[in-house]
Amino acid sequence: MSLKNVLENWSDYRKTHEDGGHHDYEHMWGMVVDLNKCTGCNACAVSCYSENNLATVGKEKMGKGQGMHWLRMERYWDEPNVGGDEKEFHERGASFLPMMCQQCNAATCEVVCPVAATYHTPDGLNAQVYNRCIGSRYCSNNCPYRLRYFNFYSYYEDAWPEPLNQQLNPDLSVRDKGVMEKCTFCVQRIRTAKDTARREGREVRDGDAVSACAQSCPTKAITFGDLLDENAEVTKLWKFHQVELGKTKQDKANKELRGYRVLEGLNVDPCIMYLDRVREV
Amino acid sequence: MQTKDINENIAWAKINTDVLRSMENPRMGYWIAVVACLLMVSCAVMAEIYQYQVGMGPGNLNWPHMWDLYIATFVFWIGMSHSGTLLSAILHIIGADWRKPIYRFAEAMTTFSLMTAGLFPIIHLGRVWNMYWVLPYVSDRGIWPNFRSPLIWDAFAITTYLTSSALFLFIGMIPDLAICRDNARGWRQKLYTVLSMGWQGDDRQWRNFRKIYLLMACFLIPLAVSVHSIVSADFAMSIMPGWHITSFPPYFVAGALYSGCAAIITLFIILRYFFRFDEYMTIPILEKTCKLTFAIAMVWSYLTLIEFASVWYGHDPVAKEALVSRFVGPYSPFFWLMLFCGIIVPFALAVERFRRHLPTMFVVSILLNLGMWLERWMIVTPTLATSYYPFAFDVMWPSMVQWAIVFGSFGWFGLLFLIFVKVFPCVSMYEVKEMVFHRRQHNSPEIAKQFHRRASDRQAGDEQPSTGGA
Amino acid sequence: MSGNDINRRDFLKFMGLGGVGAATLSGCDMPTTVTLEEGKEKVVSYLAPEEYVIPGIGVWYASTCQQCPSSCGIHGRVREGRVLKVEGNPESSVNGGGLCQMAHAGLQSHYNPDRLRKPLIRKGGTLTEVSWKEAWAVVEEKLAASDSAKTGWMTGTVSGHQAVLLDALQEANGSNKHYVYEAINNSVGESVNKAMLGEATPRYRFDKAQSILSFGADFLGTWVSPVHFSKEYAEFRTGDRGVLMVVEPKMTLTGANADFWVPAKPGTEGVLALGIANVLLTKHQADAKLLPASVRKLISEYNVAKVTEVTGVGGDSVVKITNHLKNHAPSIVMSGASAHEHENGYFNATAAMVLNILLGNVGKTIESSGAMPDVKLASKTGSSSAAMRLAADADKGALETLFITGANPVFTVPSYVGLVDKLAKVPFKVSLTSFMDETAALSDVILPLLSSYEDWGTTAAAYQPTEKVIGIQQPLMQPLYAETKGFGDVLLDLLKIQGAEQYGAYTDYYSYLQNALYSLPASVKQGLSDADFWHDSLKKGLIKVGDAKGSLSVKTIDLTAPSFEDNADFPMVLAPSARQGLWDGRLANIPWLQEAPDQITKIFWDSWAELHPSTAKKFGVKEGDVIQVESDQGSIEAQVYIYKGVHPDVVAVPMGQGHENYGRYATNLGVNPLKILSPGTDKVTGEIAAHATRVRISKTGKSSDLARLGGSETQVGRKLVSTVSADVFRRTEGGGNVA
Amino acid sequence: MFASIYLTSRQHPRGRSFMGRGFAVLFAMVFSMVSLLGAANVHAEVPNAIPPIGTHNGEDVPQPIEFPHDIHADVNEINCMYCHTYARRSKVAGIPPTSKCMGCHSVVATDKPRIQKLTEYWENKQSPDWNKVHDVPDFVHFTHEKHLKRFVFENEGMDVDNVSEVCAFCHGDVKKMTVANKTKPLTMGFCVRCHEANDGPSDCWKCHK
Repeated sequence: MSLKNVLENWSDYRKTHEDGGHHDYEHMWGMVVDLNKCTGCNACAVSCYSENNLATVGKEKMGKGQGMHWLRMERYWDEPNVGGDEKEFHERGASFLPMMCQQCNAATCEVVCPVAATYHTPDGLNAQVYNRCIGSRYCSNNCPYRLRYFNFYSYYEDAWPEPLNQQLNPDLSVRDKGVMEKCTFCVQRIRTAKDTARREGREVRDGDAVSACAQSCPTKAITFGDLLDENAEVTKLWKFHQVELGKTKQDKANKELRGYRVLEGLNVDPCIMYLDRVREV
Repeated sequence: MQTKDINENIAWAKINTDVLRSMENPRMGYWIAVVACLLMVSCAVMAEIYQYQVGMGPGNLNWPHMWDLYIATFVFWIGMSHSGTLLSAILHIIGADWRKPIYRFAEAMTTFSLMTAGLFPIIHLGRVWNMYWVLPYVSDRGIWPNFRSPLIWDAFAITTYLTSSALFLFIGMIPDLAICRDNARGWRQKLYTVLSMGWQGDDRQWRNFRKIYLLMACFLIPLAVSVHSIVSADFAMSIMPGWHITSFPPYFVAGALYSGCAAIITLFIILRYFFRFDEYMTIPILEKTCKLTFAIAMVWSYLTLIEFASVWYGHDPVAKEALVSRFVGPYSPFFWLMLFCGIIVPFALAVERFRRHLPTMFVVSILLNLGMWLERWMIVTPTLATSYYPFAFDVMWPSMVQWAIVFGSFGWFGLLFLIFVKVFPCVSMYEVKEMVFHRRQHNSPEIAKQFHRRASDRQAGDEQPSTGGA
Repeated sequence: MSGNDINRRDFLKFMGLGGVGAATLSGCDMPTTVTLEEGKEKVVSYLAPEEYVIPGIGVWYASTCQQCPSSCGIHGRVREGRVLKVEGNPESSVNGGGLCQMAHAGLQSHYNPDRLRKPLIRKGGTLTEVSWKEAWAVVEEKLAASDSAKTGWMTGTVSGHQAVLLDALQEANGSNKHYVYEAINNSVGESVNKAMLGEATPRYRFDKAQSILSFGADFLGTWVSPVHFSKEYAEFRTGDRGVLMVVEPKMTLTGANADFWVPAKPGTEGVLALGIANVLLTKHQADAKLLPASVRKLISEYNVAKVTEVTGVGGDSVVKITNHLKNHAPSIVMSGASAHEHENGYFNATAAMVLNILLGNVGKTIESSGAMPDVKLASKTGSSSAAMRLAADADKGALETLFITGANPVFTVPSYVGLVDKLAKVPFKVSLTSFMDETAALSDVILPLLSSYEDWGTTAAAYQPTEKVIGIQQPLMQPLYAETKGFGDVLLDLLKIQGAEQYGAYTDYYSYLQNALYSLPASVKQGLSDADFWHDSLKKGLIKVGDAKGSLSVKTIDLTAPSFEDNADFPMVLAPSARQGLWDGRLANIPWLQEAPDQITKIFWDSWAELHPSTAKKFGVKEGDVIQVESDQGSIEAQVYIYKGVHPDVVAVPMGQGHENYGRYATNLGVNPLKILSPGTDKVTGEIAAHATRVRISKTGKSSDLARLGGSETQVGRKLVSTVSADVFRRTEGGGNVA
Repeated sequence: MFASIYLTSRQHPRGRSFMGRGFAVLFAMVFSMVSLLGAANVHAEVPNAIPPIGTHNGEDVPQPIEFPHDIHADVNEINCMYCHTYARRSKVAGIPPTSKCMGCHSVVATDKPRIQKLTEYWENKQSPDWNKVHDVPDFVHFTHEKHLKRFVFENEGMDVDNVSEVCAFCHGDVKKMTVANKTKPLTMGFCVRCHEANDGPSDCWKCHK
């Protein structure tokens, strides 16, 4: 963020909290996670590990809460708006929730970074520039979803003993100690998609860029796409479920539609819409 | 029972000799203290080197506990720094002259605690070697820090406060440095010659001196208040329950003055005991300080309760949760201890018998500061332990690495202070003389009359009640 | 892709890490190392690349996953000669674009630092590294000396042309000793299906079904073809959403997704099935004529009261399940490991199938899946009884030579079988494997195989309902280690030793395979020339071999009333649950899978014991306490995880951990429940009754925090996962009005 | 320093007009600095482009074969992209495959020692291990393709034969070298200034990964 940038886009920075972020974006990458389809099988998480050079930190450090799980498959035993917790068994199974960076339009992490290592790209992505990060860790403190992970050690030293390191993805860097990192919506894939499109002299089409989690999901519970692209599957889903960006509370014509955004009321304006889990009750 | 702030019959020469004596030939106790401090510091240094090599992991920092003791202690030291400004600037402006014998070391405390506090944001960085990136320096990359981040405001605020308070300390010392110069030999003389900047104590110098001193005082007061408000912004500007609280700026400022005063009492007693400053750091002055502390303590307690109340009646479920978890959660023992030290203990200050009993006051003041340190910790950690996101709930206890560095910071502060008391007069001689003089003229009208006449007309050669030189 | 082998190999030329493909440090470290010094990094140039190979641009190649027997199609992203990522092959009818975590982790099997790089032979008791030549010389010599008729092969699931070659080899040996062993199998189910419907793996029409009742068939996790069923499950749940009911002792991934999950006393699933049948007949006027009188009689004995008494499942639950089955017809009833692996496992599976018959699902939601046109290529699915047979044969000296590949019986076979001692009686044992494991450690020669990303091969998935395909397994990169060889190549060499002259012509397995595909029937080749067909197959990663659709009809039904006895000193039952991730333990050496938390408990890098709160209360243990689980065969210790997803009489300990010799990531981690299984096999099929072991638990006094991901197990009132009723869903998104 | 940074992009020939007398001194200073930085050799051949400014004197990098760029690119006027053929299609320019070298050198200058060395490599079916000269840190995403598009293929009035001038922006005058060595800093500042001057993207994630 150059000074010029701040001054010129100051109104934008202020606006973020009112309208749904900047709509003069080139793209607005967004996602839909259908909790009715999600089986909690964890394929997305491992896919993320292999795509994004995530280090495995081992039992002890993982137990200490120093792991690097960008996409974490959460599991809850209670069902707040259905009840039945007093039953003898978990009769309706578990509630799974894949949680990756919500790419908020009014991201709380961005404002507090002292060196602007995290900022919003013209693609509507919440970027993290690793080599600019000085590790004040304020962003992670200020993320209501706790979706930012810190390199507490030089994990790369032990995580990829020869020849495991040959699997590392050259399209993004390997992070060293003292750097904050998080889900990037597989920005390297988006970049590739845009380059290819440019090479072929066309616009980026829906499906050109697919995040690793979305691509590997066995039930196709995750849909990834450009929310500014009218014909994109993801846009249709948002429309269908009458969920809009830039709102702290969705006023739906049909109250029964499933779409919702996690902790939407905080006005961070996340770009991931979740669809209610469904059970026979 | 001593009732006067100071004995006005005390000879000015004696004042000089007493104070200067305190600066000379350190005794055994002094060296022991120095060694102790050095040891503490070396602990911290080793810990920091380890951390620098390995990363932030060994401190037990984790997800979601990204901040812990470092930031808490940082806030603590910043708070400590406010006392000096309070005594030297605020009391100076409202003309409470009992401050005069004790403001000097209070001010030194300000500078040194700032120098300690400043270390912590650096220590807590994941990549210390890039810390200069927070400064808006011109680079050919054309990139700048993020001016929206409270951490940047911190950087500015603290550096400003440090420079100005150091300057204030120095300016206030000039006349005394002149005295030292006149009485010192060897390297000391050279040093003081340079530092006293050719102070002769003549009329012009005194006038300018008064002007600038007043000016600095006026400048420092809003600065001090703003600094801790900005520090509070680190928390208040975030959206975390238990941090995002409107009343934080005043709350922090009150807390700062509180811990500062407590620290003054501690040092007051120490100095009085070791340097035999009984005639200058008198019980009545201690009592006044205690009363002041008590008043601030009450303000702070009130703000604390207000904070709880506003959260409780605010009906934000998450914030409420965070509050409740402070009372009953895993960290609750420390929280209750904090409340005890911060709200109950100060009532000892309201009892005259305690106020006049040095050992008691010593313990009390330590307890108060413990409370204030805990307060900072209890702001930082419980919030991170339970905030918006259940999946990230976690209880974390800091490791030796963190403790060592926190521990060492006290050694560092102590070291600086020990050096100070041997190199500079920790009691302001000329102001004590002033104070004595004022008391005298207050008591005997003829002196007053004589003084007033003298003050009104300006004839060269008139003998001025010289405070400098002597 | 060019068929020219030389070019291809060169294309796969591996580019050094220093090259354009560098993914080394992001300078995010000490300032000194950020500065770049010219000439410090090497950049390797190609010798003679193909036109479209461009450094810096990844290319996707199709292959087939070998991580578990269900053989999904994969695409591997290759850049600078290194495979970096795998994704599902959308063309594959098995997984259709999706993949499970185990498949993704195939990368770490391939690049695993503990892979064997050179052959080992036993010299004076210890295994020592030698060159392939040397090792092979030993093999040849031993084979020459031994009676080829006494040559045995123990493999995991094999299919495709490897299977063909293996059969040919055994034929040449004049031996029929081929033990196909899988610890996680559906063997009981298969034999029941075969007996009752005439087809081992019929097709389950999730898309047609409106409700599914599963007796421990973890089809989303470990049953038959998880990714395929996940795909189907998604369809099943969309539109007019189907109802999923699961009956199992411990909550599996499938159970975690159930609308109604209820545990029955282990082993009594069959009785519950009959109970449901009973209700169907009495309350819902199900067509009784579908069942023979004997069965009807047996069913009539199991009224709700009795069922409740035997199974411990409340009458209301029985009725609830029945209603769902009835109201959401058509339905599917499945049964899996936790129901099969009992002494009356066959009965349980049969009872489940009886329900299908009674509900008229056969032919409606359970169809014939046809058969491979070329039976020789079809998959040989594994069973645990194979291991018992091996043990027996080894014991009575029927084996002189034993080749072991794709299986680790020493780890997965219960210790009461005494496999180790019995294998010791086999004079010459050869392990073909990529990793040192418990079994390999016992063998005399270890021949390191190529990883599945370096090897050629074809596979035919055991369960491929919609269309029969041969999955092509082609190298995604050049072999990492020179002293390793492909499975097919080894088979060919062995055949040459046996002097099977028709194989002498082939220089290597690659050429054999090419030839074999050329010689496929013209109908399969769709009139393409050999070369084009070859390239086309490699491009797609699979060959559609057409489909011989059959039809299902109910053959015999034989049910015999089971009997259950309690055991006072071993009051509880051990459930050695399979978990998707480590599988049967073969994937325990993959850091990603170790670090990926278990789906249900969220525990990583460890074993644990699951208890129901009431049980925990009874024994006074709390989460994290270490308990001892003791059977008559021994005992294991594990930390307790307490939740309401397990039967009060059951203690569930997952398989996969507890390796003694399986590389740096798996060794000495957790415990292996299979070790303490007590004797017992299914009466009919002889499958190991793994879920029938009776145990008692006791506190050890030790306790520590569970290595578990996540703080709170509940949402503490935040709206994170909100649940709506299926009726609402059907209103809004059912009946075709989907986004 | 400040001045040189914030005026370099402006004091380019095309931006000269506003240089009032007030700027004279400053300009002189800046210009001297700039010329020190080696901006003297402005490449006029490339239209609509302001070449980046800055020099670096890299040490000579030993190579298995001392490849003479001057003979190929200068004397024989072979287009850079003939050998570095990936440049226009990929992020990396790539080192030509040995087969390409042999394409000519199986007949051309076969008697020269360097060629014989090359032939040796070719016959042992291996390619030389070249040492990397121009390298950017691994957290940087630089693509040759895009830069060539901007300055060559999608550049109004640009003659592809002059592509070497564009290469020279960052690789220096390789034409005049035998074995290439680094003559441009390739630091972030170097990139940023050029991006500002030629309105390249300023988004961090365009170049950082």
